[in-house]
Amino acid sequence: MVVKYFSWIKEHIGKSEEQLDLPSNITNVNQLINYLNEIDEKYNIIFEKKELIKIAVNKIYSSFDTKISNSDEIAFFPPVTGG
Amino acid sequence: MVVKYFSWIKEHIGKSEEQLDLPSNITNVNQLINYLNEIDEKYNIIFEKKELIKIAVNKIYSSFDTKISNSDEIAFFPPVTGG
Amino acid sequence: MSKNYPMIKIKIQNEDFDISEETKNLHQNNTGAIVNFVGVVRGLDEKNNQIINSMTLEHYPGMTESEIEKIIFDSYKRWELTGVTVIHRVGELKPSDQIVFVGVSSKHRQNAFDGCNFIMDWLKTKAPFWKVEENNNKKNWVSFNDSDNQALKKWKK
Amino acid sequence: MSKNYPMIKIKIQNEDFDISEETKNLHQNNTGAIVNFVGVVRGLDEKNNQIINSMTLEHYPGMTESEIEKIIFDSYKRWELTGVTVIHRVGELKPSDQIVFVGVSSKHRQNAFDGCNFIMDWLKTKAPFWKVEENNNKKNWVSFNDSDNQALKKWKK
Repeated sequence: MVVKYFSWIKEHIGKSEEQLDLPSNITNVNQLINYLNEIDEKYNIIFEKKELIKIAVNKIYSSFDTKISNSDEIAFFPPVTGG
Repeated sequence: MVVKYFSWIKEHIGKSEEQLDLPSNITNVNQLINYLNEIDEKYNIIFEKKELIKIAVNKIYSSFDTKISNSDEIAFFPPVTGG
Repeated sequence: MSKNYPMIKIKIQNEDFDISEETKNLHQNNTGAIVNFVGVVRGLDEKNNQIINSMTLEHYPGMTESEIEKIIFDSYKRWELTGVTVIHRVGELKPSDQIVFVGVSSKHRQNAFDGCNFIMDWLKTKAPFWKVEENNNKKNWVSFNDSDNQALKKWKK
Repeated sequence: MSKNYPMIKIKIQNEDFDISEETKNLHQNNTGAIVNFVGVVRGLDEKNNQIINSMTLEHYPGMTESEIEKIIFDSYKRWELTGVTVIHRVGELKPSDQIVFVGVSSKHRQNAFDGCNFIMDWLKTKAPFWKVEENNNKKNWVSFNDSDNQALKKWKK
């Protein structure tokens, strides 16, 4: 699985993307977030206010209960500020 | 007094403006129209549907009862079609 | 709240205009948003299903400028605008030639959209311009479109 | 009524764009009206009263384009449009640089105004771009403006 980060989230994590090999019991975005929170504290600040974070699965806006698998591309980013 | 004509009104009258020396009993636009209708039949077609004609006195939108004098510039034109 | 007057430019001209240049003139410090309207000559009179070879625009010098000025004045009484440019061509034009440019800048995009839309709607009904379409030596003075009167309703408070 | 699809162009690029050229590309036979929105970098962050020296825009390649495409698709389901162009710059920009161009052409001006306004409002809330402002080596990620969510309300049927 590829996980991508943008804007200040990318800066906080210290990288723009990472490859993860997901345990088989992780089947949705919420479970992925819990998993990340467990493996490293640095994720906590990002996900402590989950409602402020936008999620894309395979480049489509998604939600916490969106199903995911190891072949997906997941992105976490703050609300957009273009235009 | 200068009377100006625009668009198809100008073409029908055959000139874009004319100088008139107004009789002193003509004090508003309506009276001017009646006066023109009397001096030449060519004005009749233009003024037979007066409600379709726009009037400007000294370059300001005006109405049939707007007061006029010999020093004014009067214009008759159809509804505008720019833009 | 005290309001600053916007930069205003009104031109009635035969020559074409350059939209990039006009947009740059509307850039000012702290202007974030510019909305431009550009009108172009159509090649077909749809109402009468007639090809248009060319058209000629005439205006009422002096009155045209002052009517446009009044419209711009009304627009910046309603919205906070930083700049307004209106350029309208007169004389002979061909299909796909540019006729009119209305550019409005503001700090906030909705003001720029509304100001530009408002100015175009009023220009269409108040500014003394008349179009005559030419097709095979036949002249056809374009008639006023009542939908332009209807368009004004959205601006009645 | 059967609808023709408009000509669509979407570009995410570092380079500047030429509004005159883009407007000409939106001219098509029987297109009478073109409405352009141009966003420019402001020199001042008003919320924090901070001078902005430069800003950098990043995006999510692939998703950004597809989100803009969806917005354009929604716009031409609502209005009869003949052409839509969206150009958004990324990378480092300076105050008064152009950031975004949204050009919409239609036979009828109100469709062009509404389509352009709609696309800008949705682009502001959905297209994955993020701005970071730089001032004396301090970076400030711009935060989302709730007024952009409010702006969407006018498009709820």
